[in-house]
Amino acid sequence: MAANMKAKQVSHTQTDAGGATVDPEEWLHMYRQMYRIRSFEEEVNDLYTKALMPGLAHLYIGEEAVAVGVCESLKREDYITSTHRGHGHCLAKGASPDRMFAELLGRAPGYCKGKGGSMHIADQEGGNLGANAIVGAGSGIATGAAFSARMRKSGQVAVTFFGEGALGQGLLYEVMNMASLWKLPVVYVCENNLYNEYTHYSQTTAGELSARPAAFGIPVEVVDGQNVRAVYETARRFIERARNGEGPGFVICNTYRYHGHHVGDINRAYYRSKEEETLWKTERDPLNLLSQWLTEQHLADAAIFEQIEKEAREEMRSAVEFAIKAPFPDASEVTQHVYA
Amino acid sequence: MAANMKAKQVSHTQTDAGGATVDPEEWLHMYRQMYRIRSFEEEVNDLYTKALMPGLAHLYIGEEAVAVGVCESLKREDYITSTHRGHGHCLAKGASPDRMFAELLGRAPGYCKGKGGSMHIADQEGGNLGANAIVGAGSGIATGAAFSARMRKSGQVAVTFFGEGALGQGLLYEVMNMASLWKLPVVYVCENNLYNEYTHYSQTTAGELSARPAAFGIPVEVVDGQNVRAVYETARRFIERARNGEGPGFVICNTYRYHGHHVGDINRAYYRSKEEETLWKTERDPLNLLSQWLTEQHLADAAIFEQIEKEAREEMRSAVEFAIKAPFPDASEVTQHVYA
Amino acid sequence: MSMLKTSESTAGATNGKAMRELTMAQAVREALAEEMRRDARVFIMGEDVAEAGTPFKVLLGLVDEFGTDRVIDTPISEPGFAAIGVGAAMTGMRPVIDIMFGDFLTLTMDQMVNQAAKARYMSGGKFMVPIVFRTTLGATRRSAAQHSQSLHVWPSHVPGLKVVLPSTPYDAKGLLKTAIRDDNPVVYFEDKMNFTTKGMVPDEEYTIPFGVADIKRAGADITLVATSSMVYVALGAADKLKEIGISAEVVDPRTTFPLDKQTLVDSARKTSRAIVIDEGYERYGVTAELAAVIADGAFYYLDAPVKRMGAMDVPIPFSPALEDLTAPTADAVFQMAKTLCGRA
Amino acid sequence: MSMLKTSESTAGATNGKAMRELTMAQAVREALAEEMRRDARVFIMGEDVAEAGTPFKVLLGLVDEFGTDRVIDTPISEPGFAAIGVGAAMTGMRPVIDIMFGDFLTLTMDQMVNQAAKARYMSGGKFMVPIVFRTTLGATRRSAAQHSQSLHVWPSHVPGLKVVLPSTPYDAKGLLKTAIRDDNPVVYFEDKMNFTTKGMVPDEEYTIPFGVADIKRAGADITLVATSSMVYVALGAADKLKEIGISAEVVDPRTTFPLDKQTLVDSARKTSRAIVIDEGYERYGVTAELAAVIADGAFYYLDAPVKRMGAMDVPIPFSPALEDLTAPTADAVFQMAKTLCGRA
Ligand SMILES: Cc1ncc(C[n+]2csc(CCOP(=O)(O)OP(=O)(O)O)c2C)c(N)n1
Ligand SMILES: Cc1ncc(C[n+]2csc(CCOP(=O)(O)OP(=O)(O)O)c2C)c(N)n1
Ligand SMILES: [Mg+2]
Ligand SMILES: [Mg+2]
Repeated sequence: MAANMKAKQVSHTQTDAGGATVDPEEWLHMYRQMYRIRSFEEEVNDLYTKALMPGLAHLYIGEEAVAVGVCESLKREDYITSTHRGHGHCLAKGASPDRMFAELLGRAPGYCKGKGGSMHIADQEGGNLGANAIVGAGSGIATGAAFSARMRKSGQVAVTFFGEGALGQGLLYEVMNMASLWKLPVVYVCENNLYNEYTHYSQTTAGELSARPAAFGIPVEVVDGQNVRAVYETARRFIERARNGEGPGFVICNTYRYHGHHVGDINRAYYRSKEEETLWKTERDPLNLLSQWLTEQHLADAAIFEQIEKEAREEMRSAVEFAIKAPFPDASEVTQHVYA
Repeated sequence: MAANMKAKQVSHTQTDAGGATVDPEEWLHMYRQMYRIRSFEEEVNDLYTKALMPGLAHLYIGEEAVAVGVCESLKREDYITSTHRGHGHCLAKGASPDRMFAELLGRAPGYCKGKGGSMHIADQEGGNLGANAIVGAGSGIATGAAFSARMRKSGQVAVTFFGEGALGQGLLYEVMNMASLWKLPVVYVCENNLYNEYTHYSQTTAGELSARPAAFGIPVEVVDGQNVRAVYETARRFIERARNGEGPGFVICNTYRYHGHHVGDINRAYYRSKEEETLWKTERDPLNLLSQWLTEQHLADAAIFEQIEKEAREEMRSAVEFAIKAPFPDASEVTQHVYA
Repeated sequence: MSMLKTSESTAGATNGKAMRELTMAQAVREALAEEMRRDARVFIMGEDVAEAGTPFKVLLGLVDEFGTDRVIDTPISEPGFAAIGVGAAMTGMRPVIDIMFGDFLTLTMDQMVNQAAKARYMSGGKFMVPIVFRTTLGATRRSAAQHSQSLHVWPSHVPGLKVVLPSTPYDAKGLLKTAIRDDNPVVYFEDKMNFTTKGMVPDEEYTIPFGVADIKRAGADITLVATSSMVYVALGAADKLKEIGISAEVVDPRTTFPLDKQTLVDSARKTSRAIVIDEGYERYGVTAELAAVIADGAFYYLDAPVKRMGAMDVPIPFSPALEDLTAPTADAVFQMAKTLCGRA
Repeated sequence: MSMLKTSESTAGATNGKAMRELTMAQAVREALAEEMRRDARVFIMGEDVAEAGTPFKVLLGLVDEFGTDRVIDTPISEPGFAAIGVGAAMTGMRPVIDIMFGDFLTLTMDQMVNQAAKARYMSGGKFMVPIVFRTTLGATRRSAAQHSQSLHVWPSHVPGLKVVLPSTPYDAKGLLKTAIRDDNPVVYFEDKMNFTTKGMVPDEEYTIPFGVADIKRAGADITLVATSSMVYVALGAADKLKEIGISAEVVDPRTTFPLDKQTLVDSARKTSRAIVIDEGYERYGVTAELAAVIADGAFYYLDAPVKRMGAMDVPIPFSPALEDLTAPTADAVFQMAKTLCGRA
């Protein structure tokens, strides 16, 4: 909050690349959101390393600009569907970290009462229809949510996030076809982080990525997924278009995951080089890119960023604290919620 | 055979549209093949009408130029996979009508011992890996056969026939992606007869058909599926390309089925007009188009066509005779061939 | 087989009420129409469901009343439109997803099993997935191996799903209405050989609860538990058994999940003999569960082992000469029952 | 649990032969390597199978010996590469298709069931489909509802498929070699919690025939039929039962199809009591078939009903506090066995 106020002091309205008018405070808000995700994920890694977290988790570090740039263009009642790498989407759509950590630790106050865990985290009130551990499956559910929004004339839009690996799943083409035929308010957001687990996407993906949605008559744009301003601007346009009944859109965000495929994927040399990792971290970091730009534009200074970061770290630390202290679900929970 | 000899008499080598050198006898052979398919299917319809055939069948009448134009470019050891509308493909790939009719009537000498029927007719020795009653499924099997041919360095090519309805199945995109990545010797032949059962394809297919294979880096051509010469010429090029290790191809053949979706689909007015049907039958008939062209080119005359037709009808009639007289499989067959 | 037309077994519920004779197809259509009138959230989606009314013509006319916004033709994309159904159900709609042939469940298992069946549990009770998958089972239609399977045991295995197997027009209508109103994913199987089967259906509205078996015919000497069209096979066998003085009770579970174990077990305890009959493949099929439940629950009452009669464990052959051998028949059930009752 | 390391049960076959201790993962890898050396038609296809050697690292090193032409990384397209496998198998190759998690069988059922399982029958015996689908089952890995299922009953239901559930490294190797040499489609399930389980494996080559149950421990008072990792649960229970003077026989069917009914029934006839234990969901699961087979075959010998212990009928929950409640444990089997033997 303090940072917000400082931002206000230096604020004057800016016109971004795409011509949209964005309040500088909004950019700082996005910085905060990205940093919160990073900080959240660092805590997750820490919990894993300390053997405090059951199972595994897929960290979103490096990809923060995608979730934030897209979700900032959504209303709370809009829908998203997410992936195994879903913490970032969940936070960006407005979930609170304490209940998220509780979920990751399998505790009762978790968003899903501890029954879902990292790969199934959902936040119904916030419009997050859930992470999904079946690659590509979220695209079907989001298309269905868009179909429902259209039938209910609710004005809602659905966004589905998925990795470029999901381009391998036939389901995606089936639902894109129907979304296009029926002009459904859905936006497909492909996070191209170069790898399907341990395999480079060029080994798994023939032709031009962007030609695929285009083949179904869906407009597509490729954006720098490390530049939150670019993501925001493109997503906003597609989301508006969808909301106005003009049909689906497809955004390809070029991005990178800094960590392993999951927290246990430590030795990565056999599939990607340290140099590549370092290059992305140093040259293409979404937080750095935004803070540099804001600084260059004299819209913020180091103190503001430090303040934001400090607050985020504190927030995450106390959220972890909350989760660690939270109780496990009662044994009786095991048979509940199988049926409504 | 008699007709062949006549053809020889008038023969002089022709250069077709695409520059390929085709012996006129070859065109007459294709005429014969198309006519054999038509005659076969008319017998099938007759068997159905007389309640002599168990179940239903999907007639290929009107689409003969596709199967024939493509299969004439294949060697016997090449593979095809086929569809619920598969009699034409089976005949064009060299199966004999007597064993085909026997199969359709569920008799012991049928290609599949009567166990497959119309929707599963296969001819292993002739390279027909089978009709398939799951829309789109043949595309997977053909891609696998192409993969196998490549691994075995056999020089074989696989062709998969499917209706435009199969563009709805995600499987097709999954296997096209791999075929393209791995440059497999497979050719996808889409028979666009305008209808998925009782629904016009424009209601089920977004965007440009030809953009779909193109999106996976697969060369595609759209041809007049009623013009056997055009089909032949295009298929031949794609098949050659595939055989030479240059990867998959995709041919879209615009065609039309004269009869109902299946033999029992009699009242069609609710989904397509009589005028449309008449137009195709009178203006776009593949047999007429070829015979007209051959006549114009002075490569054949009415007597030749009549002779071919008569022979074909006789062939089919005696094949039906054979099938009707053939025994049903022995009861003990029911538990055989579940396992090898 | 009188109760098939008079719904004797459900006479209690409909006693004195006005009834009409309907086919299964008509009963299904009526259930859909009534629920669509009642609840604007209900819609139908599938291949050729609108003007064509499906290849079986079961839905004929619905599009005229409800329009193409609520009776929606799809591309041939079973996984895709099943997925759209799941997403729509999670966000306030009540889809009825039409899977033309039960054999195509092979294509929709992920949507049914990993998505629809689990969304509620995985979210700790946050999401509801009120979706109905309407599909078929049953052989002997000369449709061969890929259009004749009865795969209902697969969803029956899966926590989160309910599975309905109506045998009469009365059951078909009442159970389908319940399925549509249920807040959970339901897989509803119609035997495609029974669409023209007739039976009495009340004029008045009614629903039938899940998990309540129906005694289609009362008897004392042997219990025949039968599902879907196998109810008719069992009733045919019961007729023949009566002729030789054996009184067979025919019990129709109507839903494989929830399963009315009590009624099955009670009947077997009473008669001390049981045969279970279902048109799914015998191995690891529905007959295994039904037999195991009875063998356990009626252990101390049984005079003979519980016998199972499912479809022969072969892909369904096309040739009528072979296909007819694969499904249980009234004769076969009769023979088995006779033997079980110690009458060589 | 000595026989787990010494393969006591198979001592007859390997008596006096040189043995080494291997993990399940090593045994699987060895089987694959041997068969790939032996037969150039064998290849492996799946996601991250080459350099990564799968997420479970089971295939590590194979690509070094056989190259990327025979150990092939695919896109994330389970239906697609399963289909390519089927087509390749029909045309002379012998693919081993790697489905990373058994939960993804939802995506490949059409290829397994409508294509692979039926091609031979539908063609009247013309085609062979010698393909192996290698996949996983088993919970308690904190992988939650979509990565923890044991769906092996689905293929077990389907004529045309064979289904293998190895429990020890010895069985894993011998059965996988048999699977690869089999001319039919085989679905081979490894419990992902057992990859590091050790056991003795002969130096010499061997195969294990399908349809032959293995008595993992001989006993007289009660039969525990257990599959896959449940064999260890049963052996743990047997240890405890021994302490109170109950001698339990542990029978591992090893293949659910073909199923060695005779050995199961013989054991139950001998002990007169049986519990069947399998990690699939209990409802309409493998335990139903095994219980029904025993209840029928040993009807006149049983002193108590056959009891079933499957996974709890809930989507697998993530929280360890809940997940551990869902799978059968040695304690629970012990209690059930005690009760069944009339020892309160
Ligand atoms: C249908 C399916 N197949 C395989 C997997 C195993 N798996 C989990 S994540 C993953 C890679 C996903 O890559 P991508 O879609 O690019 O997402 P990223 O992990 O890069 O964010 C795979 C293969 C799965 N979860 N679902
Ligand atoms: C997966 C699947 N879904 C639905 C069907 C039912 N069905 C059989 S043919 C057909 C229409 C096929 O249309 P198209 O592919 O264009 O082929 P055509 O009949 O026009 O030759 C449908 C929907 C099926 N057999 N398989
Ligand atoms: Mg990726
Ligand atoms: Mg068509």
